[in-house]
Amino acid sequence: MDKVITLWEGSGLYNLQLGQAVMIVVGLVLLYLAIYKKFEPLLLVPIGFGGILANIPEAGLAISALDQAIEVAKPAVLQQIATALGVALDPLANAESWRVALKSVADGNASAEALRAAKYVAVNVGYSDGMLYNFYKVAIGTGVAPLIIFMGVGAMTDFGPLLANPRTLFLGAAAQFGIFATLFGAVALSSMGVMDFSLNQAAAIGIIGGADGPTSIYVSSVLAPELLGAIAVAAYAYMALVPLIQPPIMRLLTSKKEREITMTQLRPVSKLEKIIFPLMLLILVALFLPDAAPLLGMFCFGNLMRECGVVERLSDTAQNSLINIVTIILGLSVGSKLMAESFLSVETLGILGLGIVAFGIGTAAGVLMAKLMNLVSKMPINPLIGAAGVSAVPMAARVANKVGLEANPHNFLLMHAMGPNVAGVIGSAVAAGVMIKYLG
Amino acid sequence: MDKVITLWEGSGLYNLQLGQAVMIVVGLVLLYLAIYKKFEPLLLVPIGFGGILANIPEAGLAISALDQAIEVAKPAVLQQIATALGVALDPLANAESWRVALKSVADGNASAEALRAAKYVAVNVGYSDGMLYNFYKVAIGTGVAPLIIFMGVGAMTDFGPLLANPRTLFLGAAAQFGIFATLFGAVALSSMGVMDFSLNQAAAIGIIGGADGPTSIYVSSVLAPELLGAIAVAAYAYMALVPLIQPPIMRLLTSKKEREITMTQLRPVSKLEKIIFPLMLLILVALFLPDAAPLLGMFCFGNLMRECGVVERLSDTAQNSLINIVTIILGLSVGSKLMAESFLSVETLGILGLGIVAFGIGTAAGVLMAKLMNLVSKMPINPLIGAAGVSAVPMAARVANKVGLEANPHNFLLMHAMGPNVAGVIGSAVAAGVMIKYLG
Amino acid sequence: MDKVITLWEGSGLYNLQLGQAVMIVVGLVLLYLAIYKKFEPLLLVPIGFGGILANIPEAGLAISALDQAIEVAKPAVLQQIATALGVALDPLANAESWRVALKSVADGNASAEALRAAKYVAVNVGYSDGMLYNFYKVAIGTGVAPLIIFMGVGAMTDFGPLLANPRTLFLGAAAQFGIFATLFGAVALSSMGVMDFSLNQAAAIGIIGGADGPTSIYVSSVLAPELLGAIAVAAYAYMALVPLIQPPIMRLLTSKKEREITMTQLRPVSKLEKIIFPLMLLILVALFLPDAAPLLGMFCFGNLMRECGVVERLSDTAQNSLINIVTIILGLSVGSKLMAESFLSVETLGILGLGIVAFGIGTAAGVLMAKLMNLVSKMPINPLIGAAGVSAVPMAARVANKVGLEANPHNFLLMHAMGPNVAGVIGSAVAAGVMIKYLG
Amino acid sequence: MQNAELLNEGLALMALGMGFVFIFLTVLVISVTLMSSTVRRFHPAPASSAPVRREPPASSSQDDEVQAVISAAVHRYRRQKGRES
Amino acid sequence: MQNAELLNEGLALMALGMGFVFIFLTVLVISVTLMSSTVRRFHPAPASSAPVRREPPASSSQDDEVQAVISAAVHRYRRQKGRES
Amino acid sequence: MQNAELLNEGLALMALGMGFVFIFLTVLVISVTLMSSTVRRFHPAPASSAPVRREPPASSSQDDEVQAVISAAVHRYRRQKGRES
Ligand code: NA
Ligand code: NA
Ligand code: NA
Repeated sequence: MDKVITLWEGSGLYNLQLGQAVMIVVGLVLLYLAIYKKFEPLLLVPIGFGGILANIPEAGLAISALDQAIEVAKPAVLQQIATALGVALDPLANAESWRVALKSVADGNASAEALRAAKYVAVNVGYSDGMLYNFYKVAIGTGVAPLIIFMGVGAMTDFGPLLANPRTLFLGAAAQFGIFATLFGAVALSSMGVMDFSLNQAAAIGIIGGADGPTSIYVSSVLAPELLGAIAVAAYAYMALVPLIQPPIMRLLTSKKEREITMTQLRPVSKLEKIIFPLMLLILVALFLPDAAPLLGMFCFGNLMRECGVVERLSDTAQNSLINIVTIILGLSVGSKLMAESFLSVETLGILGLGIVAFGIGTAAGVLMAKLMNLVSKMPINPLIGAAGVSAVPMAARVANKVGLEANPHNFLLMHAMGPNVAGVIGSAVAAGVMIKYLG
Repeated sequence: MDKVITLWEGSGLYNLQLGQAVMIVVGLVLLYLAIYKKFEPLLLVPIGFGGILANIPEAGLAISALDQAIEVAKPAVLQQIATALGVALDPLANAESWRVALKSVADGNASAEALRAAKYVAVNVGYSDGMLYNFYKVAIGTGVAPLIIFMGVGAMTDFGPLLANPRTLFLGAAAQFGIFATLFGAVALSSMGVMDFSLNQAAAIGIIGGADGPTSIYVSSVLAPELLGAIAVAAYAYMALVPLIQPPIMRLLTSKKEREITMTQLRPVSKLEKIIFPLMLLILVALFLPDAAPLLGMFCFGNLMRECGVVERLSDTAQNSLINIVTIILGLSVGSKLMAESFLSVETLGILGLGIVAFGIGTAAGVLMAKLMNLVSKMPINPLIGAAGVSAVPMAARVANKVGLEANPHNFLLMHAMGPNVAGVIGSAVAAGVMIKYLG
Repeated sequence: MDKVITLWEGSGLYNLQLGQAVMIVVGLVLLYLAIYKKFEPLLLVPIGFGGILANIPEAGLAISALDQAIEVAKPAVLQQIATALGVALDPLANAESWRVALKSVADGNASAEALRAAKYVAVNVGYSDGMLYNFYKVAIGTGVAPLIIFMGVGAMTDFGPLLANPRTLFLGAAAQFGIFATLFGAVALSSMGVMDFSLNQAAAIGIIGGADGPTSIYVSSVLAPELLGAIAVAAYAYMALVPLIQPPIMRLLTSKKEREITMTQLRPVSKLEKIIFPLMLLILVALFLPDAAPLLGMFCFGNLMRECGVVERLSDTAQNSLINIVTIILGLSVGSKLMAESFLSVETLGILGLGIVAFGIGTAAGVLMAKLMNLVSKMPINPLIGAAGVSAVPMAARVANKVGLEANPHNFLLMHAMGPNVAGVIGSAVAAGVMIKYLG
Repeated sequence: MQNAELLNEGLALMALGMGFVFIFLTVLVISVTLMSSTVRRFHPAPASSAPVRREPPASSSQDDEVQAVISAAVHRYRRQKGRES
Repeated sequence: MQNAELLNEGLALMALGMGFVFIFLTVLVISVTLMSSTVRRFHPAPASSAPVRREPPASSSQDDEVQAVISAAVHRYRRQKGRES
Repeated sequence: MQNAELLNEGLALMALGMGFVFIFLTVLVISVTLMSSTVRRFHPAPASSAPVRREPPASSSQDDEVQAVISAAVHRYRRQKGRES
């Protein structure tokens, strides 16, 4: 009978907290969006599922052995942990208050030595690091997963349109205004006391406006890991919403005449130019912004493997099995950051709100930049392709094409929009480098 | 000349112990069974080969740097290690007895700090962790390899037949009696003093009856890592022997009339049901048995990727390159547990004996459950499909089909047997969760 | 304005050292050779690119968090690190001299405990291990990457020609003379004071003559990690140069008559022989040279997977996605050893010089051995296939075939040369085992 | 652990484990049945959508697309062959 | 951090970041333009060498099995294409 | 290490290493020869089973390449199918 009670008291239903229930529903909603609304399913299916796993009561899949022990171990074990951490537990208080005290020390100012000793206690009595916790530590904690995904993205990217019309890089630059405006917005909200974001957190939130999943994850893993879950979810969700967010802004800022502008066909680009480009970009990064070297270095490496034509085996693997494997692990790892206690807060709402603002401002800045360039240059640019500068490859380019076709059914902008589209990837990575330089 | 002697004294032939020779032969036998008898070759080829590697004298592929140093280092190094471990070596004894003393301390009650210091000594004089030891630590020690394989299995599993006839879940439940009866058997043998299994070990042995490789490996890595080698070998070997073990039991417990029962064709199952099922199962696990969450969570995740239809890239990778890579590493890791000193014992014989009993009891329980259900229900069930409840996917279902065809050449049971077959996978994972809950 | 200065002072251009600039050019040259001259592009593209990444000023991609902190942190942080390391910094000296002092302690005789404390300081102020540093530690530091590549090579190797004519193993043995002669050469240069190689370093350099990438990397990671970059580059570059290096030597040592020798067609080899061969080789290694067990064990494992015919899934994965993934990581890891400070030295020139000598001597030894065998045996051997004994699979065999065709346009030596070619792989691994036995 | 106690523990675990497996799977049967009937009420199953996965359109190809695929396959095959020789 | 200071920091970072992004991409535009014109001077582009990768020869054939294979390949090809576009 | 000693060590290692490589490969030659003759006595080689792996039917003509590709694809397709059933 004792055993039956243990079973019941160890069940999820008995231990389910409201926050966890809410987060499980959030996970299901993400899965619904991914599966039925096709919101970036490659990432949101693993993220949503990982979010559910992370919130299973008592399972502790997303926490370390020590946190697990502090949360559920018996009082005797808690006392051992307290000794290891050098904490004096109030003998009159109950176990729950001990847990709170231990948790605050473990998360806070314990020395490396004390933490190691406490972890040793936890492991010795049978607790182990949760599966998602391990995934996070290896995949995101070291930064390797977003970098390998970026390599794969590089191996899938064709810089031909950009090389044929390098001026489109300015559009990719302008669209990054979304990032910095949002950063300033987050800071402003904090100074007004509405939210409570540090400068690092504001920067990590701003990068959502880069519309680039791996860049967002990489930056927030460096600057604000505590917000990573919300930031990644916002980044991918809004990338999927690009076809809804962008068109109204694009129509608002352009006349029908501008949207009808036809662009001259792109010149063919030689293989040699395509090979030199990633190397040139790498050298420029090395000379001017070493902090962007991990991101852009891996991106250029992937692209060089694609274009050099002598390592097709490796390029294929980078675009397929390797990126797929890493995507599964990365998605589950991000999901591990959807634990109720960190995700369910007013900050998350702030992030979601600021994220959509970032997309909007980026879109507007890209369009306006294109109009500005039309003023100073003779070669006409359809301002719609400026919106593609936010990246969200290839969704934003398709949106530009679609809105263009509405205005002029014979005007295919897709290839022209691919230029600013991939320029936006570079622009966001450069912006990420600047932020890491100052705040990392 | 000195060098030639060193070479000879460092050779395998000079150092070969009887146990190692025996284990190399065992490895060759496993390879023979895998290659010529087609005994689950995907696992038994790597396991058998890993077993041989682990028993190469002096190579130390399956042990840590510290163990390696204790086994083969010079006396001066042994003394350094003794200092690090805080052991006083008897100056009059010979090196061999020092090694024994150090080994017992290192395996036993040394503190984390002392072990770290001793390892540092070993690494500094040039020893390093063996390759198989590293594989084991990463792949099985963290639990990640069996979980990823379970994800792949989920991505290969079609729950259609089960959803079309959910009652077959009862057959999958009944067949788990093999697990628990064997657990009790192992405990009984220990109380009678025939063997010496702890409750944890008994549970790990019982799970062989689940006929599910990754579940067996996962459970024994948690509850009884010292038996993992024997348990994994037994589990895979007996899964391959299902066509020999099951038919006599099935014939014994059924009349020809029962074996001739035809079952109504399964209704088609909609895509939506298939998508909801893994999520529903996950929620039930979260509510009622969080300890099964790692296993069933990954299984459901794989299945959801398969069924949702929007992440075919990931599903393909989970079913192919990812599961293959992990299988290679997992097999070699399991092989590392076939070292002579731990494998060659009477306990291994006990495990092999109990394992086959587990399969037999599970088969019988499944068949009898089907007969019982025929008593209380109108919709007839051919009792042969009950035997498929032990899992061993898809072998057991094929066996049910074959035995059914013998009785009635027009009665195809394969699809009907797939229901209990995959139900058995769920049942074993639930049983594993219960055991980990109490003993983990 | 402060911020702009920070940006400039943190830029690569401001911090670029001459050595780094040179190494970036070296990396570009390697990429040129790989892409336009097809010099082993699968390895040299990642190595060259990794070399550039490793030399990006300030990015610290190839160094640990602690080294990174010592190189660029503020004086206050340096003082913390000094405390952790137990170093007394001269208060009158400038920060640069502090960095030098700390670096020498960190690389030198600091205790494990002190290093851990210092690393903790570095991580706490925000430094982290560089991406390439992590890759190196995991992929090469543990030895796993070269071993997995060797497994893949085993899975791609057909031992049929060798089994049909086992005498060709002697040619593979003879060609290893290049390894040992070069070892002796390196030692001789050191005794003459021209270079300064230790015995371990000499052995690692010699192994270049084995013409086997993964073996070279594995051996030098064990014996002389500080030379790994130069050795790997030399090994792969010279393997690509085999068609230039070998023919003159082959023509010099053989008469036209000898080059015209036709060889009898190879008998068919049964599947069973092919399955037994890797197991037999493994057993011999186990008995006579356990130190070669990791290399040859993984090689035999790959080959068994290929030949046994029951694990095609695993064999395919070992030959494709797994080896490709590991190649990418391994190449970048090797590139991390192309940092200016360690690569730009007279020793690198010595390695490059000795490496080409090794190839030459190995080729000559193989050819002369074939001539010797013709003296004592009746079955004629075309001495050209002796040159294939250096391995460099399959390049060297093709060279033998080509030079043979020049002498006799109807004499196809390719299949005959494959025997010594794969024998050379075994020979080099055995030589590697002997060296590790004595010096490891 | 005493022999008798060990035996008792084993027995208890057997009863509890077997019981829990049955309860859990019973709950699952009920849930699945409810779920299926709900789904089938609101989304009546489209004729046959069971295990027909990966049987792609096929049939009336013979056009550019197939041409392209075959040539891609030839290419891939050659590359693969080149890799192994 | 004081509110005003935080605001100032944010403003400074915005100006600096946006400025740097523009400078960097301007340098990139200039470099690309120079590079392209150099390349095109010394290696005049061979008629059309743009995105014509993976289009090797082809031919025809029939029967069921082949049909099935081709359709599977079409399927796989389309999926792959979808993935990259 | 003294120069002379280093030289001696190098010489010794050369002799020993080269010697061991030869001895080991000689043992391997003997073992292989014995193994092969044993195998061929008890399992007389079936006509030709040598290096005929992955060389699908086909023959030399214009569309034999395509034939080869299709058979490879059939093979791959079947394997994939087999794996899932
Ligand atoms: Na962007
Ligand atoms: Na089962
Ligand atoms: Na060699």
